[in-house]
Amino acid sequence: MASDYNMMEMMISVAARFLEDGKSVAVGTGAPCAAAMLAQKTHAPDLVVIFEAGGVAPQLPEMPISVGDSRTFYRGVMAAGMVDAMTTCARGQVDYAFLGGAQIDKYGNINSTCIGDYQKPKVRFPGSGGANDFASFCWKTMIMTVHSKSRFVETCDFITSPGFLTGEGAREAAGLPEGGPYKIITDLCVMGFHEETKAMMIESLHPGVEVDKVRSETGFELIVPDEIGVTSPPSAEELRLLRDEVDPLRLVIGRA
Amino acid sequence: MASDYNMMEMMISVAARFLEDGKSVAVGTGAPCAAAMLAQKTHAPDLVVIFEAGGVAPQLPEMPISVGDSRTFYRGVMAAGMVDAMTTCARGQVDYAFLGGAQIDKYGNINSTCIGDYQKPKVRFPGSGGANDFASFCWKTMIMTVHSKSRFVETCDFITSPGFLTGEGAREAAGLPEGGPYKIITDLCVMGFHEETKAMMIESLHPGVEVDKVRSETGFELIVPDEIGVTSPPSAEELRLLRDEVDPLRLVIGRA
Amino acid sequence: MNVLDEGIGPLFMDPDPDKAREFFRQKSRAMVDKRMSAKEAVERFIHDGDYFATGGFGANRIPTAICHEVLRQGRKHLGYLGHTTTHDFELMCAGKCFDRLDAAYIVGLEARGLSPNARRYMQSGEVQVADWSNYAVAARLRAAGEGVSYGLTRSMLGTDTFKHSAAKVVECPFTGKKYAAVPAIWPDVAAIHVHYADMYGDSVIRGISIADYELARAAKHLIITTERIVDDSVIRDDPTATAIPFYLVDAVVEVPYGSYPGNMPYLYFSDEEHLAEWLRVEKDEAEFAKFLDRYIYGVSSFEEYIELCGGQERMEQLRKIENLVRE
Amino acid sequence: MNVLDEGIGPLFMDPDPDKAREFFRQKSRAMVDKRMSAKEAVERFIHDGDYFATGGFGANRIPTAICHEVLRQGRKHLGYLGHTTTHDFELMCAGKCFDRLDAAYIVGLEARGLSPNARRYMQSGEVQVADWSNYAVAARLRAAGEGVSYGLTRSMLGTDTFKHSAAKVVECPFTGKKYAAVPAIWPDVAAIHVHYADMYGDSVIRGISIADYELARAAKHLIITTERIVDDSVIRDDPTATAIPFYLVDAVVEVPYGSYPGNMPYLYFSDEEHLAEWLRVEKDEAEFAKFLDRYIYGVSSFEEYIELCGGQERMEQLRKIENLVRE
Repeated sequence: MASDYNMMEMMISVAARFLEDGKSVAVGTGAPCAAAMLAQKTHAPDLVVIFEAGGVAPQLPEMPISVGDSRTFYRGVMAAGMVDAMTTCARGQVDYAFLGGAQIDKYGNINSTCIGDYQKPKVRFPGSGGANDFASFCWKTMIMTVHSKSRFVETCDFITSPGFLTGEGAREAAGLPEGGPYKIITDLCVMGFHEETKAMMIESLHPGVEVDKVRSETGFELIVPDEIGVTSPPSAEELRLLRDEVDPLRLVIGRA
Repeated sequence: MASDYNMMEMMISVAARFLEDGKSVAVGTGAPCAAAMLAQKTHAPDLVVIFEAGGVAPQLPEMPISVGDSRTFYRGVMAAGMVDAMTTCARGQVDYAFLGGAQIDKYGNINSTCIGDYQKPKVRFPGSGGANDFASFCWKTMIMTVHSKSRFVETCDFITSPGFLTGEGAREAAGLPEGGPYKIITDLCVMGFHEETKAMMIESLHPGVEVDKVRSETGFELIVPDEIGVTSPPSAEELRLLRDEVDPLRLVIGRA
Repeated sequence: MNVLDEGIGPLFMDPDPDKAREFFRQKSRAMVDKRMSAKEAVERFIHDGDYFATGGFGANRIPTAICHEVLRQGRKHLGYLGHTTTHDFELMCAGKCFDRLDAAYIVGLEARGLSPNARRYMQSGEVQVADWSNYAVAARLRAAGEGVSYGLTRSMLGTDTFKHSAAKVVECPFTGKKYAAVPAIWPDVAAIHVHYADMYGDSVIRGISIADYELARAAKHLIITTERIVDDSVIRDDPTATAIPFYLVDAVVEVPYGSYPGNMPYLYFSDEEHLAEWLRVEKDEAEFAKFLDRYIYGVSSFEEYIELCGGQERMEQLRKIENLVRE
Repeated sequence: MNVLDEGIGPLFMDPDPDKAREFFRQKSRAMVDKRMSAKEAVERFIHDGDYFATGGFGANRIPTAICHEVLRQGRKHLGYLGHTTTHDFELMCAGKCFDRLDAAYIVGLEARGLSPNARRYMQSGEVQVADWSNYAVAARLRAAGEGVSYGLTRSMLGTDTFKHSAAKVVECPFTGKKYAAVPAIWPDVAAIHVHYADMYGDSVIRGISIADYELARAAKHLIITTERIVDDSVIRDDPTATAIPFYLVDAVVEVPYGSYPGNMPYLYFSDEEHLAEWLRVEKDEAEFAKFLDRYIYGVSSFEEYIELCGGQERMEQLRKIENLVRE
């Protein structure tokens, strides 16, 4: 087991392991893309990568800067368009998607739109982009983020993309298809969602992290099961692949 | 004035004259296609020809056999698909369309589906194909047909494609966009529709044809204005173009 | 939902998008070798009672080899999508393969005339039918591919085509305009013929796509027949050209001249003599039965059919006609 | 029509398909020479108060030259479609050109960070905003291109994105499923950058089309900027490749490097240094004003801008980056 990994490497390695072979994933730039690439190079060679602007199954020569740049369909099997990418999600053929945001609540709802008053916001963020669509359509959505109280909030200022909304039964009531948040991977732990209440719960703590640390960095009551595992850190092979093949320029993983 | 024309040449020449330059027309195989080609070679070089299967503005090397064969996009500016062709009509960018059918009533409604009981018809025809769509979406639809009592009927056994339905205001009430039948060109006469009632009326009689002949070949009461013109027969130039350039194999116009 | 009017036509397929999603959830996205024979593709993916659809436009870029196999393997009680169908429809009627039909264009062969046998079958009362317009069917397929349960069109309104469809009239919540809401349709299986594909199913169509883009995305199972199979590097060299990605595809069948006797743009024109022969022999049921025995039931593969129809020499003639080579 | 819920966001454009049809009825379909300069195209087709949209995806295949002209010609009070916008949005904010905005992706430059000036503008309260998802906007454009007044999506449901949109929740007449009905949008004018086009406007895009297929069919007026103008025989040699036909197009502007500083697939990569410079200078309003004077207001054409940014030498570097030529 390598000990000289950084938290970005940890998060990417953990995320990669959740991506099953023969499935498909809608990715953005950066860490999600790295996770998908790492999965392909380890246990999931048949993982299909789809970009929202239309790129399908590229042989990525390097990290894209944009989900619509030419890398996203470099030697891909198809360079389609946004409608094709999004409807592929809508009809149930995309298994995973990665999302990000400024705020996340305990049901996995995400704010990437604004802080403060909507019409004259204190801070304006990009808005949904394709995130709301992925969160609505894909079977399992994941988030990789740093763990802090300002990010994990009791109530989002604005729900840009749906998690489980208000919990059990709420997606169905709103008319959303089956799906929803699957895993939240932070620099402290891996979290999932309670099968019934759909509230966020700790699944494993990263090596050396205490439950209290997670609690203190979370703005709402987290479900803490009696038994919590320890997240397996990146293996030597995962690190090698990440550093040598996935992100040799260290644009995403930085320097360990 | 040439006198050695046949009725197909007459009908095609008349139809061609109704197609304005700088406009667009959705055509089928045969006579409509010949009319469009003739118009392009006479007064309407900028007439855009669109086929329902997706061909746009081909340089037709010969008459297509099918509205989806390779001639329909031969050196065209775009080989698209049916959705593109039909939505171009739906959003109002196709001016004319030609239709055909086994029965036509006085409001220009057309039957190309069946005679007799629907579930076990006496005669089954192809059905709508794209005709209902053209009749619904295009601004002005035209029909070229032989004139007979069995074809021009009081009531269609089945209304496949809409004319003016039950007359004034009926298209609007049904939810159809503005549009509807424009001209009916037969081997006896040219007919239009009354501005208010939307019922079929004679506009001009072909040379040598009497009103009574038209009446006797029409299964409903036709509006006959006091003044009826005489249809101009094909000019020598129209005949030359039709025979030498549009349809040199005489597949559509036959032998005069 | 206020429904202002509704057709009385039968609705053969469930337009529930969540059931379709559940199906697509299970469908593999693995990039594996999907090459097989037409025989195997039909054995594996077309079953009695399935709802079947064919790509192309009548006698242009149609999956003839799959239709022949459906007849040879004696498939019955299919549902069938009669969308811009001509020779493919003629084939399905020849085998009396279907008893449920969504009809938009059937029994005709465009400028060539009407199929006597298809008319007999359709006039027999044996087939349960709903009528639609061509665009309405395309909109149904498109809705399915979009993962929604209905699409909208302003065509069909006010006509018997609407009345005998399974569409419903709804009102726009913004403008009050009326639309025919047409139910999404996810065919159980479709066959589409393409110019080239790789062994995973990534497929390229040259020329008009007709409604095959939509059909490929709506069909639960998809059989691709292709003029030739290419290395996937050919696909990856020009991903802009790909019309159908591998994850939609279940079977890839290499069938040179696979649209024969139909037209394949850029490669060969339709065999008008053979198509005329079909229409001629269909007039007499006994003669037609012998004809079918000779050309379809009595051969074991599409290659044999091509040989019976003149083989390479005839194909070369059709290539010249297609490419306007005057002799 | 039963409306189950509706967003409170402003609806900037009339979704009446018959008004759009009336416009398109009048629009010429003549195949005429539409070549003109960016200056002329903006003078003729983009007016104060118009609703404007840009193609591409943020800093990929964007019509930069048209955006610069909009700033130089001082267009104000535009409506703007903030769909997958990044550098184009940054430009529109730099000129404070719009005061009505449909936002799906704005103020950000993806992995590059957020635009300080765009954020200032959006936080000023001067802009009336509705929020949407990317697909919802694509569905709005697609509906417009289909000649219908709304489209359907199951995204946005249950969220504040829906609440601050102008969408409405409707029920499927077949299944009872809920959908966000999104109003069709026909922008007054759009600009799209393409790889090549003929002088009539027939245009080819290589690589992903993003939502430009839909935008081209929705826009009332369409300005094409193109890397190069080709003879129409090039188009007619391969009509399968055409994404945008001439009858949709009002102006054809030849602009080599027209997506700079954005990426143009196969031709040149984005100029990350220049884009970073934008983000840096935007932090200080005075410095940003000087920067804009230097690069946009102080030049008379896009060609001058390219020269200021390093001209042919820099373009050659970006070509090598795009094509993975390692030095």
